[in-house]
Amino acid sequence: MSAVQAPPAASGSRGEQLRRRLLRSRELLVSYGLALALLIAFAVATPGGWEPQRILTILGQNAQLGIAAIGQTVVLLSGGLDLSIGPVMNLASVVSSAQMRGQDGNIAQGIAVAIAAGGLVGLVNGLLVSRAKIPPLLATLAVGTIVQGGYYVYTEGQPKGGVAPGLQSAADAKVLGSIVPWWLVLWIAVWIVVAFLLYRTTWGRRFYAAGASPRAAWLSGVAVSRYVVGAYVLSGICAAIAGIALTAYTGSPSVSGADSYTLQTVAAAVIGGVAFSGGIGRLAGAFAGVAVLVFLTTILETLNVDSAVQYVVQGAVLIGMMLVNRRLIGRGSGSAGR
Amino acid sequence: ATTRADPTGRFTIGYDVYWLGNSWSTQLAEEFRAAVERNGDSIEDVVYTQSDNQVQKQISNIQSMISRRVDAIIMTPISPSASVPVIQQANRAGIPVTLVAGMADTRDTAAEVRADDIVFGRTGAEWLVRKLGGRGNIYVLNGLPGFSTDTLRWKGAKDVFDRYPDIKVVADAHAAWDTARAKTAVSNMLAAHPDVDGVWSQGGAMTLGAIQAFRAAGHPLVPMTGENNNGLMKVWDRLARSGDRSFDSIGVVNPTWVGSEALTQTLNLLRGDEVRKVNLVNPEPITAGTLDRYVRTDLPDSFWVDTRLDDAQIRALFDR
Amino acid sequence: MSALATSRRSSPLGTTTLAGLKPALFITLVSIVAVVIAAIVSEPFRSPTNVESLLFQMAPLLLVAAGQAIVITTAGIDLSVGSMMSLATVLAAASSSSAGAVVAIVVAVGLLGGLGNGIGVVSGVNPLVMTLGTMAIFRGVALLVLGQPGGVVPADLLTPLTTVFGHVPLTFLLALGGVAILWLASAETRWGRALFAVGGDEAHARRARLPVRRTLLIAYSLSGLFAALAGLALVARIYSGDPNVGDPFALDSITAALIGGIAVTGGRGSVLAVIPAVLLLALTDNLLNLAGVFSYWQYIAKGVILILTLAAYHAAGRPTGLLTMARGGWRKRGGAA
Amino acid sequence: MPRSELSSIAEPIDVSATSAVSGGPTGSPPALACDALDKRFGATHAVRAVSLSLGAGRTLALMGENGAGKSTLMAMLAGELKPDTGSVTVAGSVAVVHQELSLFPYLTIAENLCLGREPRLFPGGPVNNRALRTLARAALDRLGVALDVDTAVGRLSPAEQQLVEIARAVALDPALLILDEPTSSLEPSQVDLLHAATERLKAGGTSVIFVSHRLEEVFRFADEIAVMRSGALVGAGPASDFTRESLVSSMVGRELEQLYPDRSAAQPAAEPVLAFDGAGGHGVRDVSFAIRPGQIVGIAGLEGHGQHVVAELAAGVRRLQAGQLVLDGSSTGRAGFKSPRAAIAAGVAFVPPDRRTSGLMLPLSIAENLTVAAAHRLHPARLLNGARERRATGPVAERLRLRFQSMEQRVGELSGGNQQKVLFGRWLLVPGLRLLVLDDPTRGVDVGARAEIYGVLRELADRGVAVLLVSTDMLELIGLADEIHVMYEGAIRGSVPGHSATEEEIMTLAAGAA
Ligand SMILES: Nc1ncnc2c1ncn2[C@@H]1O[C@H](COP(=O)(O)OP(=O)(O)OP(=O)(O)O)[C@@H](O)[C@H]1O
Ligand SMILES: Nc1ncnc2c1ncn2[C@@H]1O[C@H](COP(=O)(O)OP(=O)(O)OP(=O)(O)O)[C@@H](O)[C@H]1O
Ligand SMILES: [Mg+2]
Ligand SMILES: [Mg+2]
Repeated sequence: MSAVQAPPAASGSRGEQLRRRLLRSRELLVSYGLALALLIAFAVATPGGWEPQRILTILGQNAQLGIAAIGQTVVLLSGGLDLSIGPVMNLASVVSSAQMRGQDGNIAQGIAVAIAAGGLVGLVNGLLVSRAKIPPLLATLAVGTIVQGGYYVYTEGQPKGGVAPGLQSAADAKVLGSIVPWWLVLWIAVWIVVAFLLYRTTWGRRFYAAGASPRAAWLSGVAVSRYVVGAYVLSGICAAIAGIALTAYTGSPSVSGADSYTLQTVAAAVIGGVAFSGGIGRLAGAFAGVAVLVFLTTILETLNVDSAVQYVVQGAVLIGMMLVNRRLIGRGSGSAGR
Repeated sequence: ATTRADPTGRFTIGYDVYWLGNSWSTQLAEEFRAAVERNGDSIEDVVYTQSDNQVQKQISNIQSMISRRVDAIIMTPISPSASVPVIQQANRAGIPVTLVAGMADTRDTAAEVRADDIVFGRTGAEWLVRKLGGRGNIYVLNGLPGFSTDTLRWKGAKDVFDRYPDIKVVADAHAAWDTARAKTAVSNMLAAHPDVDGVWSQGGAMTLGAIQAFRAAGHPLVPMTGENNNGLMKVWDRLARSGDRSFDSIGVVNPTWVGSEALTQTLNLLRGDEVRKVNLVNPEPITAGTLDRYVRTDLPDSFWVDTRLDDAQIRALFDR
Repeated sequence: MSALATSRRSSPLGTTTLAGLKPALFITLVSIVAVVIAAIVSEPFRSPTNVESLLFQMAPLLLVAAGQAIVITTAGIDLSVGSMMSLATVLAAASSSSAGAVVAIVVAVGLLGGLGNGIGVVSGVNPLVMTLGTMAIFRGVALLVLGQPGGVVPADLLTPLTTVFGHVPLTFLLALGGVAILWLASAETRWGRALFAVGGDEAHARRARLPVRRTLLIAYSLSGLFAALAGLALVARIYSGDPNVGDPFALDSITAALIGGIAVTGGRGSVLAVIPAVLLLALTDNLLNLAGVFSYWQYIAKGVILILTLAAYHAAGRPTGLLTMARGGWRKRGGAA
Repeated sequence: MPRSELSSIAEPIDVSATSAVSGGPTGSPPALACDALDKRFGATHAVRAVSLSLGAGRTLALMGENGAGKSTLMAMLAGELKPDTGSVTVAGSVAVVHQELSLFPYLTIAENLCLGREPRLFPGGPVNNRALRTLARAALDRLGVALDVDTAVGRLSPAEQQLVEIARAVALDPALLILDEPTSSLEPSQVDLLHAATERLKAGGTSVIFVSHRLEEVFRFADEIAVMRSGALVGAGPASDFTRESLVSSMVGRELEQLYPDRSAAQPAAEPVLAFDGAGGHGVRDVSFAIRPGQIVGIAGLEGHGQHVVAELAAGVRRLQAGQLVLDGSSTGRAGFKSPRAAIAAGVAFVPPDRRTSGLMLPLSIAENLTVAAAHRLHPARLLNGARERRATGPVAERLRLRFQSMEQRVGELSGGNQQKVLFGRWLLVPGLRLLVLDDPTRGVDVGARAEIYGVLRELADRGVAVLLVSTDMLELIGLADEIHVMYEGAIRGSVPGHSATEEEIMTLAAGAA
């Protein structure tokens, strides 16, 4: 190397590195701050709200949203959007029940087929987005509609088979001193696996590149469409797992039970600081996003707030939090990055 | 009503399937279809449309039936008020309209067949009050705000509860007739108000969710009102056999066979027979004493008991 | 590069305005072909009842999709339009005042609700989340105003709303007029040019000293207003108020706008194109219905049509595409070759 | 006089008292004055206590290394960025041509030019499109540019876009015109147009601030020069007080004996790495030449004559439509490399000309941007290893004199020139590099860093890497390339050996003569 003098602050101390890292994840801090605020509100406002077991139970009951939100987050990071999550969850519910036929012996088969179906839908989404270049919003909306049509044709509104009792009891099972819901463990496990892929492997590195700027990544030798397709497949699989979780939770298959999940996953990811422009945000944000949505609903329901007023409060809180989020993040970060 | 039969005495009927999103609505349509088969010699053709629970779509569907000049229309109004204009439009075109399992804010219908939602709500509430001896804390599980079924069932129940000052509604929620949402709602209620003596629910799927929530929380079961849903019947049956005394229920029947009844009435109407305009059907509710006669352990949870479908048709419904 | 070509066009309309009509032309052709075939094949389709029904059905979607198109042009989205429509119907049915007062209330609520969305977006809240929030708020308010479907629409409002000329409903004509006005405003005014610039690149628009905030506020207010008016057009169909009736319109309006060639990424498209798009959507429903196709197949058909339309746009965007409707189309920005 | 040696560049130097730019020859009140402007971005002190004044009708060249704070200062002068402290006074309106283009690709030239001030049919009414076109044509005419105003801007070449952007600013008739690297993608004749336009504006009393890393231009445009280093003003005075050498040394804080490295004496190997054999497509035809290991081959040409396409064909960005591409003596397949990925697999890397849309992932960190191509090879087990990564990236950053806070910093926060260095540095991490294809690699890069990049290029060549260099900068080609192919209308018009080439010779070929 030549003997030029290094510019100041080139490498940076460990402390500085950490500070930088935190600053880059400001959105994360904010969303966890919001989740914490709601948790405190929950503890204060509802009877028994400070019991860890209760909090764990509530999170466990919403594992299906959490798992589906992981998939949505990954798709958003790839620069896309998945509006087929609700339909895929219903699809998973229908096909897994049809496979299980209420027999414990068929559980593995039911899960495998549902996951395969979810992955397949994800593959179609991914190919439409990356190969046919159809905007993600439309591609996944259309595929979701087709999937919906598909399982209606298949079931004629009347899902076949039934949920295996073993799977049903797993929905309420608790582990680790019987306080941690089994599904919460599964949710965290899915999260850890995906986070490991995103943040500890070279694929994650290249995936973020593909999401942040497909063109630049492509020119650097990244097989962009593979990563995009991968994101949708992952989302389809997460949605299928979530659909199975929902079916296990209710104990019966449904063709419409997950309809509201699509937008909820988007909301969770965005509250967690993930941007729509791709490559911006962290997976961990989705956890805070789900927590925010879930505790808000629980507080309002526990306080017996009238449904109409619940809608208003939920909307207002969602907006209020995003405004706070903007205030906290918006300052100090110049416009160069945009 | 006018007779509009073709020379062979066969009619063309328009049937709008308002929704296929849950098993009750699916079985309703199936009962209708079964009745069509039974009445094959009086029916030339049936024009089916589907509304997916969308008001605007239902209006277009009915209008398309009008433009196809069917002899009569059978429909389940998604909105009692929004369906009025199109019912009147059908009348102007000389097409009688029969309502099944729903109502409209108009007198211009030819016939109506449905369970009375107020009676539905009242029946369950009266049973619960009696069961609790007129005092106790209860949870309320409603359907979806803004839908008339929801409003009317709760109205029927509330009138009863209001008469008993010692019955306290300690928690209520709208759980959309959905098991998952009811289960979540009830587990929240249990955490906040563990001191509960009964559950009044607007639907069988929600009652199932409530039972699951009680079990998951390790809370002893309490009396809960329900519906004629086989899933509930099966659980109830199992509990009864296992000797669980804490649980009891009532299956308030919202019969799916109104689908077949509606066809019968409509055909009578078309043949020029005298028909009663409003037919409120509230069959005997299912109780612990009569449970044996209804429960079908061989059929899935999503089946609705008290049906006019024969066994072959039921098999077809679940095996296709 | 043919940059030196000297085609000195002197049309009174802007060049971009004209270019934005190309996608509209494409689906106009498609839907006209569909209408002609349907009219030949299906006797019920030709019936006056059906035509009238079709037009009545199109009116609310036309209005709400036009407003949605404006918002999408800013690279935003408005999920709250469905709830706003419901809110407008219950306001019309619950206020038991004169027609004038009802219209004034509905217009004011629409504008204010939309303005609220705009303020949120301008303050940096993501449009999808902002309007998801107001969607819940408007629904809650609608339920508070009218807990269940019903109410009474003032007669002096219902009469004009349900007027039909021949078989052409007044609401349909008014909706067409509304779309046309919105089109001209968005294509041919200073605000409209700023709209396209903001949608194309907000940071650049700010640097060019365009009134970015004002532009966005107006865009969302208009979307709110047109959703409220669409609610009134819906009243012409349901003669009452219903706190849930507008729900399907959120996604339908987005679908219509995108089929009309409004780019989801913002800055491109023409509001006028929602007319054929809405026609195409209404036709799909209507024809599949008349053909006796059960609605689960309709779902599938709709999904496929959506994908095909967008794939066609994409193919047309390439200079070598089969369809040459957008020959010499836009050079893609930064897309992979 | 500018000082060429500074004891410490971290200390802010207040030169306003002694060497603030004078208020013009007549001593009239200044058109622009700023006082003690200061701006920080987090830990970066981008502008430090800068005071300046500039008389009406004068041109000031603002000079400095990449990241010195020029763009930040301009943004504050233009009122686009709020200073932390200090004040700005401008006698009249300000128009800015930004370093990064800020046009709207889907709008036409006319619409872009008149955005926000469209003529209307009547007050408050619709746009008068006929008047709009007339106005737009007038704006282009003022600059002497002939373009169809109905063309969508996205269809123009970068140079044409830059001209439109300039026309937009000029049309505003501002009291102060700020030009932040306006010439970075212009060719000489277009620079002449700009020069003529600024001269006309100056005659009308407009003051101009001009930023460029092309030193020749600076002396041609500027009446006065101010030099920034590390955010502070380190020297200012009439242009005649500066020489090329004194300017460079006051910018980079050291003497720079030589911009271009010595040519290698070694003969390049006989066997080419990559050979174009009658290649064609996308507007080029019959391109045949070879690139041998250790050789730097230059492609010259005026904008739009196909030189970018040649680079893209070599790198797998576009597929050949005729002829073939021969790698190590065997054909690369029917249409050349299948994709950049395939090219990279063969050891062929590409630095695209547009760093913001094609080169960098702006929201990601410097580390992420540097390692994207090398990720799999840096971490063969596919697991990220922070220590290994720091060991690899640190020296690259140092070598390129990258000015940054931390490897975790978003690359979008870097100054334009430093972004370019990251883009270039990406390939220094990739082992097994055989051919480096560069399209305008030093656009917006300061003279000091350019010397570094050139040095690195020569070093690579000496190690046997081949380089294909496309550039709009004729001197760069002459200074570096062993052989220069000049393109005209999509074909190679002629070739000249680098060591003996002259600007005139290349220009003649590029213009299609000879
Ligand atoms: N929005 C921002 N956030 C953080 N740092 C910034 C931001 N904008 C500029 N900087 C930093 O401020 C310093 C000055 O940047 P500026 O863009 O003014 O440099 P410049 O002199 O114009 O350089 P160049 O010649 O490369 O364009 C750089 O270190 C840059 O990284
Ligand atoms: N050191 C090397 N020198 C030359 N070629 C290599 C080297 N390492 C890998 N390659 C080849 O380069 C190509 C791209 O390699 P890389 O490992 O980056 O891609 P990949 O793992 O397939 O990428 P992605 O994860 O994006 O799908 C492959 O064909 C690989 O065989
Ligand atoms: Mg790989
Ligand atoms: Mg700069």
